[in-house]
Amino acid sequence: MITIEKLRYTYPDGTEVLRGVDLKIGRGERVAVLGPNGSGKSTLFLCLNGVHRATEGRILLEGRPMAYDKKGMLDVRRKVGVVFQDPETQLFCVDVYQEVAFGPHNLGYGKQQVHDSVMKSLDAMDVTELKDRPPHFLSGGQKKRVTVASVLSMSPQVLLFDEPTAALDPIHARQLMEEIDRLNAEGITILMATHDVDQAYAWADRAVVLDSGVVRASGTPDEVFCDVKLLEQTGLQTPFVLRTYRALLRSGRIRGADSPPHTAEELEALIEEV
Amino acid sequence: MITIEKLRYTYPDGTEVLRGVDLKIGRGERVAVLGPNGSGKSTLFLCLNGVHRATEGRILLEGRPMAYDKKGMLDVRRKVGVVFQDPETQLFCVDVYQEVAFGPHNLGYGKQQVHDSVMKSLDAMDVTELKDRPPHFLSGGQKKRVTVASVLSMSPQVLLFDEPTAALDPIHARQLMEEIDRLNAEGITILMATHDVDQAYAWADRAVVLDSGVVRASGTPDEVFCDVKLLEQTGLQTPFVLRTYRALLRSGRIRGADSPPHTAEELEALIEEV
Amino acid sequence: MNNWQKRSMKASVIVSMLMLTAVPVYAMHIAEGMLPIQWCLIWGALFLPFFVWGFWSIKKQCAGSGRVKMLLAMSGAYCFVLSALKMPSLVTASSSHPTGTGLGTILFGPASMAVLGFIVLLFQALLLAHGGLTTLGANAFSMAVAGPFVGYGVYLLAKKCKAPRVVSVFLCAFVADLFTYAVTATELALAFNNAEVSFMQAWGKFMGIFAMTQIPLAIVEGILTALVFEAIASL
Amino acid sequence: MTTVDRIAYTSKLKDMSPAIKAGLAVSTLLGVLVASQNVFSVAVFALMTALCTAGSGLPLRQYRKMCAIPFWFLLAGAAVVAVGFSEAPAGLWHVRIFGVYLVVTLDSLRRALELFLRSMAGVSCLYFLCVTTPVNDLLGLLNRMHAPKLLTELMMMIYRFIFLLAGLAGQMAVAQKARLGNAGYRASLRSVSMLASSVFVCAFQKSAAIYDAMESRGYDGNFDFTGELSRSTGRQRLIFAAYEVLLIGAVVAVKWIAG
Repeated sequence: MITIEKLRYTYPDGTEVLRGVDLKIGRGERVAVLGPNGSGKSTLFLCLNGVHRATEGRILLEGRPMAYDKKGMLDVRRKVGVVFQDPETQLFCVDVYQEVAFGPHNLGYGKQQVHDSVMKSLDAMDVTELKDRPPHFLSGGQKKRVTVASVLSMSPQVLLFDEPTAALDPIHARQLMEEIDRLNAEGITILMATHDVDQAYAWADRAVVLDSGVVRASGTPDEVFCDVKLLEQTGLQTPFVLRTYRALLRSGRIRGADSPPHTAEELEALIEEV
Repeated sequence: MITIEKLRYTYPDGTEVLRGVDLKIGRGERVAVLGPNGSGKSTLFLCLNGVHRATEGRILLEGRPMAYDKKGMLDVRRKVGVVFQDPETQLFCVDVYQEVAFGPHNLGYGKQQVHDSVMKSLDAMDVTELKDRPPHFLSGGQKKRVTVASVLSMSPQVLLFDEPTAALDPIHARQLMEEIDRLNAEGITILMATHDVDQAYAWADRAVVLDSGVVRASGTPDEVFCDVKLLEQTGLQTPFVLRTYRALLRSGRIRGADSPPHTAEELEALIEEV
Repeated sequence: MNNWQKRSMKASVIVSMLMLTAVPVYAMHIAEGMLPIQWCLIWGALFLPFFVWGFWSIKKQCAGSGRVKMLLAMSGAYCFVLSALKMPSLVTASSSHPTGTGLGTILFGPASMAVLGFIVLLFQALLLAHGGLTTLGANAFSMAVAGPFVGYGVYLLAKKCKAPRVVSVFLCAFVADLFTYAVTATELALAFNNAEVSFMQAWGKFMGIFAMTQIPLAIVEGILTALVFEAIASL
Repeated sequence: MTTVDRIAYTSKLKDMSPAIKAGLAVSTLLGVLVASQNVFSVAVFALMTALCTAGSGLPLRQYRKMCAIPFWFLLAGAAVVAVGFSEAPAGLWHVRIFGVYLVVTLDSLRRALELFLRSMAGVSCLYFLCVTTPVNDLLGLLNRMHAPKLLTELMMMIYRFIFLLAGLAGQMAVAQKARLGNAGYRASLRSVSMLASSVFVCAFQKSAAIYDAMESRGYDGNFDFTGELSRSTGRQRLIFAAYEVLLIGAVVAVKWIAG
């Protein structure tokens, strides 16, 4: 789906944030992007969406290099949607309907088509009844859902989420993660920048560790989180489930499973297994 | 230290956020305040600091009811400091030194006394070398530390933290929690609003569950997190460590400890104990 | 046409194109060092009474309420950010900037704008090197006094004539923008006339350039301000 | 905007007394205007360039980039001044448009050159102040000079809020771009107007939040400059005085020679 080759990006003020990123992402994958603040996660997302233009290297979308002309950008931004961390800076219309219609409108859809895609994505994110409210006065959880709907209405094939659950309470965080899973089940490729190793370990097909603008590791969560040296160097902690599982194995209290548990539920099942 | 009696607060626009809060907090306690968004955590903090004036009920500070005259307010704000969730809206001075000096200055300290308290709290939060920088040159982690320093410089006896680690990466979150523990060790009472049950379970002396403006539960983390019905009603999850510990006990894989483990380390130790 | 003339033609075309591209981006204000010292002093002296008036008006508004002060500061910062917004420009591929005074005037009144505009201009000089310290008086007089007062007058007049709000707001911003530049052209013409070029000729020169570049921009700023105002009012 | 600010904070002369730096910049600026002589302008430009680069540590490349914008703009401005009108062909160069001759004479060219050099010298003085002195030092200086408290207070808050709102506007512009807000002229205009109104709403929401935060630290409606300004040393004051004498002398001399 996406191939990133030797991608470099330097901000106009001279700070080089991406220093040669190489990465391949398959269609329908769930990718967790980990790394400390300032490691380049957000910048990478903006490059993938064409907002930042690669200083060096290139990005291929479905095998074709990204074109930075008008038509190419229209295509890239339709295919790749970004949900930013702070919903505050992503909402700028007078009401929720307009907000969600902004993307489709700019894609040049006809009136009926705009309406249909707006209603569909409002419905998908369960915010239809908010459609006439001004977005600035919604609660945090509602704002977040509206921002997702506003990107969804452009029917993207890839969705980039920057810390989607950071400011949400557990109930809303869980709801949002369920929506994300549902979108993924419909075939949308998901990239998610996160600080939460437990979440990444439980959720992702693939974990990518970014550090100082380069990819330090990319593989299944099992591969990445078993690399003790890597975790130490990048300041990541071992996910809780994995850590406990290992302690149980070491002390011989359980037998090893075919694949290590990834969620609390799986660990619990393993413990209670006869 | 703090006694809250039947506290009610209604915003000028008519929404009643606190509907009779009763709570007692002892000197030097570490209190985790849990509850979904909109349950009244932030409003409670603003009442404790005197920014919002109780509509009904009262707050006693060291046994004396809060006075809302000028002298009383200055006293309350010296004793109780708030660190808000978004450092961006808490920083408004042209540089870090003035930011941290703002509180002591308002307390009417003399020039030398202002200087001393500023330097002391800059040092305590390890941000002395940033003192001439304007806030827009700071990183997220630095901003957070500066906001803590700016409250610390008023030598408060109680510190209220609203989601202190929400926007921080794991390394900075850990550092901040260490600083908070150090302040607590020096005798400062800490209240922390958080969504993270694992953190609350591991850290707090007392967990308070707020829901729709009333205190649903207040007790040791063991008491609160064992109340399955409460957790269900308020949408809180069982902390990871507790859940795994229980599964291990149920299946007879470990013997019960005197007190259940609260952190991953404690659980690991328990598992590896002979 | 001989060779020399052809070359001069080419040169003049290049020079005027240079002016067309450089002027709208940077001509918001008179640059540092452009005005002779006597004109710096004169415009400074003319601005001063408006500044004092605005200052007292602000002081009265702020009395006893920190919140009002905070709102005024936020408004000043907003005017700065608005004036630094890249505005899609009709004339060339380059973008240009609104003056932001039209919106500020309707929201906060022309008297407060004299003070807020002055602070915004000072920060533009210090942070963006737009305008300058010695030309602060002249720039403040055109952007923070002349534009806002005339724009506000037009706004009141349009309201009195029962014009729809969109139209009054548009006219206010449009006129405030244009009048700012008309006064700037006057300030330049007063400083740069001599035996060879009379005041009227100099004025014609500067106005000619501003008219070419600024009328379309003033229209865009008017539309923009009307859209923004409608959006704010609908909340 | 952030760039100039950042340069000032990394200047080698940052810790020099802001009074001395501001005095130096403003007095030289006035000298340039009063003298209004090419030799003097060029000399000042050279001096300020040296102070900005070698003195303050700004790389020459970056200084050149900073000077490029005013250079072209002032060149264009000078060109406008250089052009006069005539009914008949005259001067060094002329062109006929709509029945009048646009002419450039030796005199007008001389005036244009004088204006250009004077302005570039003025800009270099302003740059010296900008790249060596952070804004908060200048605000502190205004405060020490007993500027009205309300004014300095407003300026301090405005300075902070400019960066707050500019950050907000910047993030919002990126979010709009990500949803194709810049596809076409009409979409761009619509986007900018939405951005402007959203920043407005956010500004007011934020100002309420900031006020709460200020109150929680005991704000009672008055806020003072509490920072410390670098004081000048005796040696610096001596050098400054000598420079001022030299400056006045040079202005008088240049005026006298020019008659």
